[in-house]
Amino acid sequence: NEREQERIDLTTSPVVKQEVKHKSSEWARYYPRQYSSWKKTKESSEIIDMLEEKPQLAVLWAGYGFAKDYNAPRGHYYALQDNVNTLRTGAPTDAKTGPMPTACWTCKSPDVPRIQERDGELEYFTGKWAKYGHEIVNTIGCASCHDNNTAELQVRVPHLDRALVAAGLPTFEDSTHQEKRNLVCAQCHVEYYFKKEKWTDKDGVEKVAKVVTLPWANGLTVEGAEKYYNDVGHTDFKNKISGTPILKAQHPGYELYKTGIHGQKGVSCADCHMPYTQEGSVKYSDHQLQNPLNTMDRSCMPCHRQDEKTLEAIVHRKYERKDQLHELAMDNLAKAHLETAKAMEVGATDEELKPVRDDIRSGQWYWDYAVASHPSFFHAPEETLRILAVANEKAQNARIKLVGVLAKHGVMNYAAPDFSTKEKAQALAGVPYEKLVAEKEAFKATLEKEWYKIAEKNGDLDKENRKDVDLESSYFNNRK
Amino acid sequence: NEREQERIDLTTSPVVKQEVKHKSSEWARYYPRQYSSWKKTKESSEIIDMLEEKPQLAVLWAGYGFAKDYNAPRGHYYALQDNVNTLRTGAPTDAKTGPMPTACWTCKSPDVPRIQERDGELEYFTGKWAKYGHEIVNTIGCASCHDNNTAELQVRVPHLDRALVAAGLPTFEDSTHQEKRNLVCAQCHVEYYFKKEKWTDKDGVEKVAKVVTLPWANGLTVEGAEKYYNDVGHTDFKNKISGTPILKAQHPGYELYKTGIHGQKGVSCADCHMPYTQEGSVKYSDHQLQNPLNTMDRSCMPCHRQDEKTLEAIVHRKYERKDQLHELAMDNLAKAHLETAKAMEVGATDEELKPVRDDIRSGQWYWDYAVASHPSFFHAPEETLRILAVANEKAQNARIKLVGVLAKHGVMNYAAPDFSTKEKAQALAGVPYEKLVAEKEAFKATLEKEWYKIAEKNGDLDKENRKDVDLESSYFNNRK
Amino acid sequence: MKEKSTLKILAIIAFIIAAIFFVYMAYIAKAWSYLSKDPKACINCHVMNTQYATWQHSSHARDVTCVECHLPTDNFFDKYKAKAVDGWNHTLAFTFNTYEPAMRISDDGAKRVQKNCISCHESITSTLTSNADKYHNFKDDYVANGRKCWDCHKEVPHGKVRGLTTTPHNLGVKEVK
Ligand code: HEC
Ligand code: HEC
Ligand code: HEC
Ligand code: HEC
Ligand code: HEC
Ligand code: HEC
Ligand code: HEC
Ligand code: HEC
Ligand code: HEC
Ligand code: HEC
Ligand code: HEC
Ligand code: HEC
Ligand code: HEC
Ligand code: HEC
Ligand SMILES: [Ca+2]
Ligand SMILES: [Ca+2]
Repeated sequence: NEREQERIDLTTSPVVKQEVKHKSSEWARYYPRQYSSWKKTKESSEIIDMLEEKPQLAVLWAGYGFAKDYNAPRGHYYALQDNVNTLRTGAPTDAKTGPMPTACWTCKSPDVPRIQERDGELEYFTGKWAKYGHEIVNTIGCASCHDNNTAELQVRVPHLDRALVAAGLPTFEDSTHQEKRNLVCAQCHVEYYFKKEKWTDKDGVEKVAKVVTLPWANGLTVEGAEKYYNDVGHTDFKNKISGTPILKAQHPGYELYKTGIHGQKGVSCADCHMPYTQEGSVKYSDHQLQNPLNTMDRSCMPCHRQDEKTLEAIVHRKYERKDQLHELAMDNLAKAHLETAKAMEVGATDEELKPVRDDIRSGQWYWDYAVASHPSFFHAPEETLRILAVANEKAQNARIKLVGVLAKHGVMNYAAPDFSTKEKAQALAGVPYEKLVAEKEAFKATLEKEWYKIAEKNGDLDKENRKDVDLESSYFNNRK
Repeated sequence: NEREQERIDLTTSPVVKQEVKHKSSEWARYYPRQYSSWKKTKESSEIIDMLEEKPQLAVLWAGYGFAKDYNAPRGHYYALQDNVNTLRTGAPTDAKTGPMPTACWTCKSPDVPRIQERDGELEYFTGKWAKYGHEIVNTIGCASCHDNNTAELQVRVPHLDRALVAAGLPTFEDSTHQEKRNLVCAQCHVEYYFKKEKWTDKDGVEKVAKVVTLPWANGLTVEGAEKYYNDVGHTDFKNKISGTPILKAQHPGYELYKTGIHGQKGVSCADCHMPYTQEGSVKYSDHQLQNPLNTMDRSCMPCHRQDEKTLEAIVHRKYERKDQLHELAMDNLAKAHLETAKAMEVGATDEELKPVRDDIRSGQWYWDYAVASHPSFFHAPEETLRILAVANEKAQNARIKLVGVLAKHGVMNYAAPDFSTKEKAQALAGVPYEKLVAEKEAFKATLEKEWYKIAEKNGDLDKENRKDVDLESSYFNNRK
Repeated sequence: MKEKSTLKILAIIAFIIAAIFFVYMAYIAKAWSYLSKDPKACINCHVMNTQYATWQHSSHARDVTCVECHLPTDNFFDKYKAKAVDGWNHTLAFTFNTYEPAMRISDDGAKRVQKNCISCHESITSTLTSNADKYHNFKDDYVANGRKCWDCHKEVPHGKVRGLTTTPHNLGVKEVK
């Protein structure tokens, strides 16, 4: 009968027959519920400018892209556009300009696996991001997490399996179903760096690829990753204020979650962020990935039968604790950078400053690791607090040494300059903000527009899913 | 029939008819199960000398009793004897000597409420502890937590209700039954100080009582209690090494537990530490208060259906996190004391050192609050980590200032002396260890012996429950 | 071949001994209650009070009995085989006091319950079961790749606090005769 047919349709995975699988709208007719809930990630559109919230950041990241522009994450709907818009990716004028490498697209689009498969992974990872501007045009979608044909969960990028193997963990294929419900997220919500790899293309040209790599060989901990980077001699940038060689941590969301109680007890990302939802007699995974505090009745209540307000208050208290230690560590790190600058000014040598910079480098790594995945205060409250405390210890050790160095050079009672607003902090960091915005606007008026035109012509652009996608950023607030 | 009679006996509270209710053995015939399990607190007899475990402690407490002798808690069976034996209580030679006040008995014996009721609370709190040596001779027992007649849960000492009222909380009487299962513990497992109160006895003599008081007027938090003490101008002692006026925190077990997840969710002390137990078809509270990890099947498994090893590993990880921050804060505080001593030596004034000492005082308060109730790492892991991190921040702030002060007085690169063993640390703290032990042994051979003789004659001594009670301490290990 | 028939004989002997024991202990422990569908039959053993009390206060108390979750419902033979096996195990445990205060369901028991959850809540679980089917794991295939319904529905139907001695209000249960 009809109902039964509906049930069968709903519960067996049709083979997705369309050709352009990177366009999520093509999946809609097979999986209407998942599609329409996925589209709702659009609702989370608010930009929270972290450099306004925590101006210290610009000091910590002086000399690096993050000091220019850095926001809290919003819905997957905006992932691609935010990558294009952020001042970090600069204002390319052709396929070869732009400060950033192609690797930056990796976690923003299902066009990436398509291109990797077509051009080869190393070719994909070679060159500037503008190279693929006209081809990578669809935001995170079905093909990012699902097999193109069977719709089974699938990791579409090879960097995750390589990291799992390095860490001695089962690959995606060998993992349990429940772990797969984490691992599709761990394609992206992980700490990474770009490993330089020399290679020779089929025409014999020597090239250098910058390959997304996860530092997991010594385990998925803050200590393990630090050791990894120190062993391979990696540094992301030199802080412009203090001359310290810095490691940048990016969203080790999966790694920290694993240390938390939910991770320990096998509750998966999808359990909270994609709670089952009932529509009529069908239960399906809600694909509107968002803050689960918006969906507590489905995300928390099946496991915790309790009134939502109480539970929310408990979560909020976790945030407050984290924030207190977050501010302490960040403030002391910022001061340590500025005090080092003073020491340099009055003649301290690199040799004198070596122990200081070692402390700052390590302290900033710990701090960043703890906070870069914003929700770690909930995913792993204890580990987050521990790491922040150690970060602060290191920052303070640097500052103790700095008083001595400064005294030796005749400076007593030095107080670091004020960095209490985004403007002040960016000035200290030497960020030419207005210039960056102007260049970006020029790029958006020209090259970016061309990209979408080409993509549309090639049939790669999912127009339906670009609606209202470009209305907000930290620097244009008057477009709507 | 017999079984039915047993059931009735068990479910109705008989009126306890004996006269000497402070002797727990007298309760045995009414409540044999509770009694025999209570007696088993004797099994936890191991002495863990904390000054050996963490030698830094002697530096932190230089000039205060705790630098002489301080152990981890053991079974209630030993509570009274440990109070008599600790080097902290010195070696009185008559009713008027001995460094400690009567208040020290308060949490060690059911003789205390008896005497408070007989002599009046203020009289009880007046004088030296030796005053009651011959009357307070029974360890924590039935009458500490139960009404003498009905055996209902009862708070027998007035200081708790006064504190609850000050904090704006319901009194014991007005509390829920579940909360009462915490509050009987909160008679003792709380932070306290001795408030000086002038009073006039019935003969018109002016006296000063030292009354056990809980600093709860600003809430049950580390911040609230610090404010309370600073407002009333309280200081427990001046650190002998650094001259810092210090606050001592003692086991805020109840306060911290309240901030933890179990406290938040209404799981009570008795749920874990006195799990219901079955004998035949009779159910009663296990009165062998101990580490619940020894009784996980009854203490944890009813709520957490999981294998015990895994759960224990999770608990252990909490301990490791705490211990890491514990060591950091303690080390830096110890160094701050010793660096201050150096500064004093080279001529720094009290005025120069004021900000340093303010930091040390506050830092040490935070640190002590977090660790003084040993199990806070489990009862309230997040709050414990937060407080330890703030403690360390303050210690490090003191040390930053100290480098400056020392430099001003011409000292560069000062490194504090070694305090890595109990002996070294006690030497720095000026503790005349051998002398203290010798005096104590003399006291134990004379006055203490007399006390029990008198008590026995008066019929107050529960001889059965003094068996093997005096076999261990941190300083006599050759008695058995 | 020879081994096989020895085994067979041994099995038969074992069965006879078991049967005698079974009758004896079944008598001691009123194990015939397993033949009934009435939940009160389970609390012939007070050690089942906890589960009774929690179930009684759950959403499933109105329509769903113990055996509807705990025994195979698909065919007559499985059902009575399970009853016999359980009856035997529980009787043994009860008689010899080998159970622990926080009893836990056996793997086999969990397998059956899960089957029953799914069969009652068929349509609503179809997405889950089909998701699970995709990652069919032959090592642990009975409960949807290790995932049990009550991993999420933690309190269905026996509540959060469940120990022989810990569950509130389970003392009076015995009176429900
Ligand atoms: C292909 C890469 C990728 C994958 C796979 C991925 N994410 Fe994301 N996720 C991102 C990016 C990039 C953002 C930030 C988007 C932005 O701010 O523009 C983000 C944002 C989010 C947010 C913030 C949403 C909001 O409304 O604030 C949540 C929650 C989230 N992801 C959860 C998950 C979960 C859970 C999974 C797996 C089921 C997952 N993500 C898989 C890349 C990914
Ligand atoms: C391994 C996956 C991965 C790689 C590689 C990656 N990102 Fe992201 N990106 C994410 C995730 C996950 C988020 C959501 C972050 C969060 O929780 O804050 C994100 C968020 C963003 C955002 C939105 C929030 C913000 O920071 O303003 C921008 C813009 C962004 N990434 C740009 C980049 C650029 C530029 C690069 C290359 C330098 C890059 N990404 C490389 C995974 C990645
Ligand atoms: C960020 C990762 C991610 C993206 C993007 C994503 N899915 Fe899913 N999807 C999942 C996860 C995780 C599950 C749960 C699978 C399971 O438990 O077997 C799931 C489940 C499904 C299922 C199985 C039925 C169900 O609801 O549990 C279908 C069908 C599906 N997704 C279709 C889609 C379609 C169509 C899109 C694009 C519109 C999409 N998915 C985008 C991660 C994703
Ligand atoms: C037990 C439930 C739970 C699990 C499991 C869980 N999360 Fe979360 N997640 C939350 C909650 C709650 C928040 C919101 C915290 C807040 O900001 O108040 C959150 C926030 C986030 C955010 C930031 C959203 C924002 O708006 O800032 C991202 C990204 C995220 N989670 C990704 C993940 C990933 C990836 C995993 C698995 C590795 C995961 N989560 C596992 C509950 C969970
Ligand atoms: C699939 C089950 C599941 C889901 C969904 C879930 N939890 Fe949990 N939660 C657990 C388990 C298991 C524990 C550990 C305690 C235990 O074993 O009973 C836990 C513990 C907790 C704790 C106490 C530990 C701590 O960190 O303080 C809080 C608070 C909590 N969860 C909040 C939430 C919130 C908020 C959500 C929804 C966003 C949520 N949980 C979703 C299973 C779940
Ligand atoms: C009359 C005061 C008093 C009361 C009431 C009291 N305690 Fe204690 N407790 C102590 C003292 C004193 C010690 C340390 C004894 C020693 O080390 O000699 C102690 C030790 C302990 C120990 C350590 C035992 C071991 O084996 O290591 C635990 C656990 C404990 N108490 C729990 C509780 C709980 C739970 C309650 C309430 C149900 C409670 N206490 C009520 C004073 C008290
Ligand atoms: C408000 C109740 C209270 C008061 C007042 C009190 N104690 Fe205690 N005492 C306790 C508790 C509770 C413990 C268990 C401590 C723990 O968890 O470490 C304890 C433990 C002890 C121990 C055994 C562990 C150790 O420290 O070696 C000694 C000895 C002791 N107290 C002596 C004293 C002395 C001396 C005084 C007076 C200065 C005193 N107590 C005042 C409650 C109190
Ligand atoms: C450290 C505090 C403490 C001490 C000492 C103590 N009890 Fe209890 N007792 C409790 C608590 C808490 C309960 C649980 C009461 C409840 O839930 O109603 C309890 C319960 C009882 C009950 C009620 C039945 C039960 O088992 O739950 C009896 C009877 C009893 N105790 C007798 C005694 C006797 C006899 C002694 C001395 C040998 C004693 N108690 C010592 C705290 C204590
Ligand atoms: C959820 C269970 C739980 C609750 C509720 C709980 N405790 Fe504990 N408690 C423990 C565990 C587990 C330990 C052992 C931690 C360790 O040292 O490994 C412990 C340790 C202790 C110790 C130290 C014992 C030792 O041997 O060092 C004392 C004292 C104590 N608890 C008192 C209390 C008091 C007083 C309360 C209520 C205010 C309370 N506990 C509430 C589980 C609990
Ligand atoms: C009466 C019920 C009860 C008892 C007894 C109990 N717990 Fe819990 N436990 C809870 C609740 C409720 C939570 C919060 C999560 C939730 O709401 O499901 C929790 C959370 C936890 C967590 C996760 C939070 C964290 O701090 O990491 C751990 C671990 C835990 N309990 C261990 C224990 C241990 C060990 C024992 C025994 C010593 C114990 N519990 C006894 C009810 C209990
Ligand atoms: C003869 C007394 C007795 C009766 C009658 C009884 N039980 Fe039990 N049951 C026990 C004992 C004892 C255990 C503990 C077994 C163990 O832990 O090894 C138990 C354990 C269980 C378990 C968990 C262990 C497993 O096998 O999965 C379930 C489920 C169970 N019983 C269900 C029932 C149901 C349903 C009934 C009524 C139809 C019932 N019982 C009647 C004594 C009994
Ligand atoms: C709606 C289905 C359902 C009903 C009805 C039901 N049970 Fe259960 N039972 C379960 C599930 C599910 C578990 C496994 C719980 C777990 O592992 O956390 C269980 C576990 C048990 C256990 C093992 C111990 C434990 O608490 O985990 C016993 C015993 C038991 N049930 C007895 C009974 C009795 C007796 C009844 C009737 C009074 C009953 N059950 C009714 C689903 C049910
Ligand atoms: C014999 C049929 C039957 C079995 C077996 C059964 N259920 Fe149910 N279930 C029902 C019925 C009927 C209701 C509606 C009860 C009501 O709302 O009064 C229900 C309601 C529910 C609900 C919603 C109410 C609530 O308590 O949250 C959940 C969730 C649920 N069942 C889960 C389960 C799980 C999990 C199992 C297996 C452990 C199970 N059911 C086994 C018939 C069954
Ligand atoms: C990953 C977590 C998870 C698992 C596993 C799970 N469920 Fe659910 N279930 C949910 C959520 C979330 C809802 C609520 C959906 C809603 O309200 O839209 C739900 C709803 C239900 C309902 C409807 C409840 C109501 O209030 O009407 C039933 C019945 C149910 N589930 C039964 C089951 C059964 C049977 C299983 C095992 C096959 C199962 N569930 C496994 C998360 C889960
Ligand atoms: Ca990085
Ligand atoms: Ca104090």
